[in-house]
Amino acid sequence: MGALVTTASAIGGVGLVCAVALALAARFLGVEEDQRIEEVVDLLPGANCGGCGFAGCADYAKAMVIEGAAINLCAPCGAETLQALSELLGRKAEATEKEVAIVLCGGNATSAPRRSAYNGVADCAAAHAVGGGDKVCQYGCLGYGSCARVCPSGAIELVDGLATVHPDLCIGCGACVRTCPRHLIKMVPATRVVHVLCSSRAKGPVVKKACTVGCIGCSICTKLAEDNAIRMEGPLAVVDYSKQFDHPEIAEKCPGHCIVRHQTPNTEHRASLKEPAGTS
Amino acid sequence: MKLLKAKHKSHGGVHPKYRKNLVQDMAIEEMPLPQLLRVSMAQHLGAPARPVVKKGDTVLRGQLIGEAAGFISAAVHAPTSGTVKAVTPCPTPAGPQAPAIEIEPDGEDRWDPEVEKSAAARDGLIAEFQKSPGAKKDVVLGIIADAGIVGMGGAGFPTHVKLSPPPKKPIDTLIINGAECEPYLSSDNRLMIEHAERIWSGALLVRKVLGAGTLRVAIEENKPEAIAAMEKAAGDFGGEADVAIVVLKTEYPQGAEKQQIYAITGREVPAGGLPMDVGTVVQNVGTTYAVWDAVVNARPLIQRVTSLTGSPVSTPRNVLARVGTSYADMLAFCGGTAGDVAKAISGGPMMGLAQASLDIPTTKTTSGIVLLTPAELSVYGSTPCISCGRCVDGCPMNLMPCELSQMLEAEDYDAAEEYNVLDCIECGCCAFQCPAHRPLVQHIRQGKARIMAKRRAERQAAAKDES
Amino acid sequence: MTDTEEQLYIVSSSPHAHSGDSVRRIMLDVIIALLPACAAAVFFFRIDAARLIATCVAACVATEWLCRKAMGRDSGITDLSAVVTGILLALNLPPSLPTWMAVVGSIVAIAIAKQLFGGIGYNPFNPALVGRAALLISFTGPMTTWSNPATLTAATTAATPLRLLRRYGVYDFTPTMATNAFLGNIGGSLGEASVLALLIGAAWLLWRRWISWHIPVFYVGTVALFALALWLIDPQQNMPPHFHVLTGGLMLGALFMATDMVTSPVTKPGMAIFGVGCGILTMVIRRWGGYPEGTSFAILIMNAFTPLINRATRPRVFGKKRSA
Amino acid sequence: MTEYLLLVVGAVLVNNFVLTRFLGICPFLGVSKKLSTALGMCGAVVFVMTSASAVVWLVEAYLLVPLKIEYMRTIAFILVIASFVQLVDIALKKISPALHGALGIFLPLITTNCAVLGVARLNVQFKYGFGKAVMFGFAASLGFSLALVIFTGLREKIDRADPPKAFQGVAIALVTAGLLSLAFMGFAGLVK
Repeated sequence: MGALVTTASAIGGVGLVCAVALALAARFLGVEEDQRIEEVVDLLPGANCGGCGFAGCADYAKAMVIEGAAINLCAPCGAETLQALSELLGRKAEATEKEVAIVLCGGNATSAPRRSAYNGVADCAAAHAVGGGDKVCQYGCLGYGSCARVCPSGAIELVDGLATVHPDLCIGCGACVRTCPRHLIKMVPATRVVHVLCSSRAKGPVVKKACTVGCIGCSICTKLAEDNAIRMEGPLAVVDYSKQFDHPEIAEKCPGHCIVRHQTPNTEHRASLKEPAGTS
Repeated sequence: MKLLKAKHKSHGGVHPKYRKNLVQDMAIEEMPLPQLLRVSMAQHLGAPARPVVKKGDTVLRGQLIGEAAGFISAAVHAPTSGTVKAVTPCPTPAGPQAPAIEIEPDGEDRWDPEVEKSAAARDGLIAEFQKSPGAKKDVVLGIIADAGIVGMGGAGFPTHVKLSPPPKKPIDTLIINGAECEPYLSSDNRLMIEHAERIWSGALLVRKVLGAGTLRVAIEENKPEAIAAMEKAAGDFGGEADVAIVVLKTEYPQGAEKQQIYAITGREVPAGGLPMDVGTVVQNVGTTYAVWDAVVNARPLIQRVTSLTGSPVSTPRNVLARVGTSYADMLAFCGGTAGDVAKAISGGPMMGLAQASLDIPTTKTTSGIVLLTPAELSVYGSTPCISCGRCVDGCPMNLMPCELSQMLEAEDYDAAEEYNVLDCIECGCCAFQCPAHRPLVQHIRQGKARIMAKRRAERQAAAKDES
Repeated sequence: MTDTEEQLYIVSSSPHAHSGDSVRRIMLDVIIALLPACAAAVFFFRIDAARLIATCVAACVATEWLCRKAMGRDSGITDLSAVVTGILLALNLPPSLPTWMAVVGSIVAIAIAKQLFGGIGYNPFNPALVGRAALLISFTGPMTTWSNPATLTAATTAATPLRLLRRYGVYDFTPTMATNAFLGNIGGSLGEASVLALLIGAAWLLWRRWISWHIPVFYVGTVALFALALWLIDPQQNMPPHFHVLTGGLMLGALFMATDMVTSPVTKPGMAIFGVGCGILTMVIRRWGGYPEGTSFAILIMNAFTPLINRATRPRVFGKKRSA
Repeated sequence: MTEYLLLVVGAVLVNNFVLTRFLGICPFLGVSKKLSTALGMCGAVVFVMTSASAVVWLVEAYLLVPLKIEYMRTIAFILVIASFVQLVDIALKKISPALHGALGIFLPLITTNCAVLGVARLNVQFKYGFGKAVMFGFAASLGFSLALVIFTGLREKIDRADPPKAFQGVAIALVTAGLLSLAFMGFAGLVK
């Protein structure tokens, strides 16, 4: 019994001394920190995609808590996360419409020929910087997959030398949009069904030489689309994505074969994140 | 005339196969006018020129067809008389398309009367300029600007800008660069052999404009004929003080601005700085010739000497052709090809730009067109770096290309910036030697582009924050 | 121009010229440079030398091929680097070593020290040295049993000069012994023996510019100075400097192992530091350590420092102030 | 003097805490990605190990031994070490928040770091006096620092390497640590 008391009091004493020392240290050296930052970090998806405009999720969390940044900037976050953020921070925000990336080019290895044999770093920006790219078309997808490499959710696949987004995997962060040296990728509302898959600003005859599925600027589609939902920007037909529209025959009527019409719009958010890199 | 040896030796450098023998003894030949000329508006660094003619206009040789669009820009003139067929985008040697004016020559090659009129008044002007350089300096600079003269060594920096350093940066040394260290090319060499006197006159004019004391002409020792010609011609300018030819050791890149300044003066251009920061201006011999032609004969820059060479070329030649002649037409003038062509390079093999096609017009900066056979090719691979250190030994800027390339492969831009990637002059000494055939220069170029883009974005963000 | 793929011009970033050097050419040169040492080894140790060299080369190449195959990558054996590793490993082995041990060493060298990291260029440590160190630690007995050169007596076991030193303390290193050590007429590992053959080979590499003089000179110089200092302090306790320079694996290490480009610094000042470090460590281990020979461990330890040395000896960039 | 020198050489080179005793592997792998962070970690470990050796020695000599409760050693040691680490944690947060952020989870992990506990227990095992105990703690932490700095340099090279998939990341780092360990075996016998 005596031994037990000795032991307990000795260890307890050591503990007490340590505790007092720590308490003093905390008192004089302590730094205040808002606990909510960590809670917010836990709510965010942790993909660190940078789509919100901040350097990763932790940075955005800090900005939300301390600087009062808007809480609806995270594209990969679903409605529940937004709700949770709203409750935690006591601020309200409208959920933004879900957007997915789309590559506005249809020129794959068969339809859009190459003009030279590129030898060098397999990266779109690099290939583009060497003599303006190795495709005849000066605007089309080079197919070296830079967008696929930056996609945090593995939603972009190279299909026959053409970058193709799987809309159901896309988390809407926009990393690919920022990467594409030819600015072919656009974030569009997931509910849109009609797309002009061409970004060439060249005139019709030039496009025809460069690609079998390019927009030749005939403007037939602009007449089919009501409410100016497709308009001509120079020689290129451009979809106005602020408008919801559909036309059952629009794809067949395009003589350039560059308009696609998806039968089932993608509204479901089935994000399957790749394992985030760099966690211990 | 004294022949000086270079006093200093900058780090690194390589000795590629020069193969100058293909064209160095071929006299400059003027090429007949082609069927069509496409004159690009983007032949220089800076803003492309603004077209001032439209489809259907008739133009005369030497007439202004594109005006400078800003301070760092250059005027463009009609290379011959004829009709404007179109103003349309056209590929440039660097790749991206730029507006170009297509001219169908009428075959008469009539000079713009304005040119002939002002040429008549030039003798008087030059005499006045010699008497009081200060007063007439701006007039001469204006002539150089109006003639659309740009650096003809490759970069195409507008010459009038280069010759107008801010008053805070006095220039004491002018170096005329006749090193032509790029393998294969011989256009500057021929120009010095055939027009030494004109180059000297041009150089003396430029020196007067700059108010510099020292004038050096730098020539690599593998061009003895050019050295002899320049030396002989210098005799005519006996009275000039502090003028000399510097004979450089044959080594690539002796023609690179910073390395040449160091070799001759021992001054190091500070990182991120310009030659004028050390009181020096370097001017290519071709540009110097163009200055002479513009000031003395009132002729704008509408033609240049281009070495068309390489083993697949039937008859390699030094061609004097109008700006806007297509590469294909030039090749036809040289008898076409004999053998397979695997690569077509605009410029020399070390820093030139590979072309996807020969259907592309020449510019003021096309110093050479080099064709390579499949056997002469070196193919880049992505094999790992074996740390042999040859690139470190060879780098004239004293960088570590092997480290930089691996950092950039791993997209570690901050580390690359810390390792001074932005100081790279892209001379290619590293990739030339790399036994693993790594695309070192391309990695570095990409990295530089990314870092510059990031800096621009940061500057913009900072500007937005302030407003 | 037609549109067929074959006739498209090749487009790449500059430069478009190349010196023509290749990794394979480097390896070929190293093999050529090692031939005199191999010949000397076969001359002095006869069939044992041939057996070990053949075994190691074959095992290294086979391991390399198998590893590349297992990893689903291009076969790397055409760059000849496995052959180099094999020869170097063999030169680091005592002539009487059983064949199977040589095979184990080769497997460790190629599979663990090299291919696990992704193959040539990625390995932080010299593969041949890792193979040797692993064998030395695992099979200390056979790795330190030396047979005399066939040119000497028929005695089956002998002691290397460094072993003698360890066992009996300082002895008189006569000029005859020094000459024998220089020519290779002594006991030791295959490649430790003939300093002359190693120098001839290294001269080839120097002439081909694949190694620079910095590492060997600073390495051997440091060993000589260190040994000289010790010898001057107390000649009774220490051997003279030329003993340390001529015996053991120092020359093989300094000329061929420490100069391995993948695992040594790329800058000249870095190479000097690397050489000095190797020299100090070699002498510390020889003089005070548990192993009679410190060359391989010294080089392995300095291999680990190589990235730090590279970082610390970054050259001053043209146009930048020294302090920046 | 020679005695202390041998102690240091022994703890830094021959029986390096990380490479020979295999203690403190966790921060060794975790904080070896950037040199600046690694150096910060070295500083923290040197401080904690040296001062913990001293305090723990006092606890052992003046508390546990007199009270004959040596069996409580581990608990008492951990208590003291944990408090020390917490102290460093608080101080670091105040002095250098950037370093604090970079060290992250590994700072609190020193608490349960076997290297710190190991040095305390070895001090008892070797029956070192106070001076030697502190010296040993200091030398051991220097050994840790040496290994960590070397490894950080190597890590840069390995991170750019291209190992087979199964060996990417920590696996290849451990292989490298093993090879480094192999190299350090060359120091065996320096101190008998």
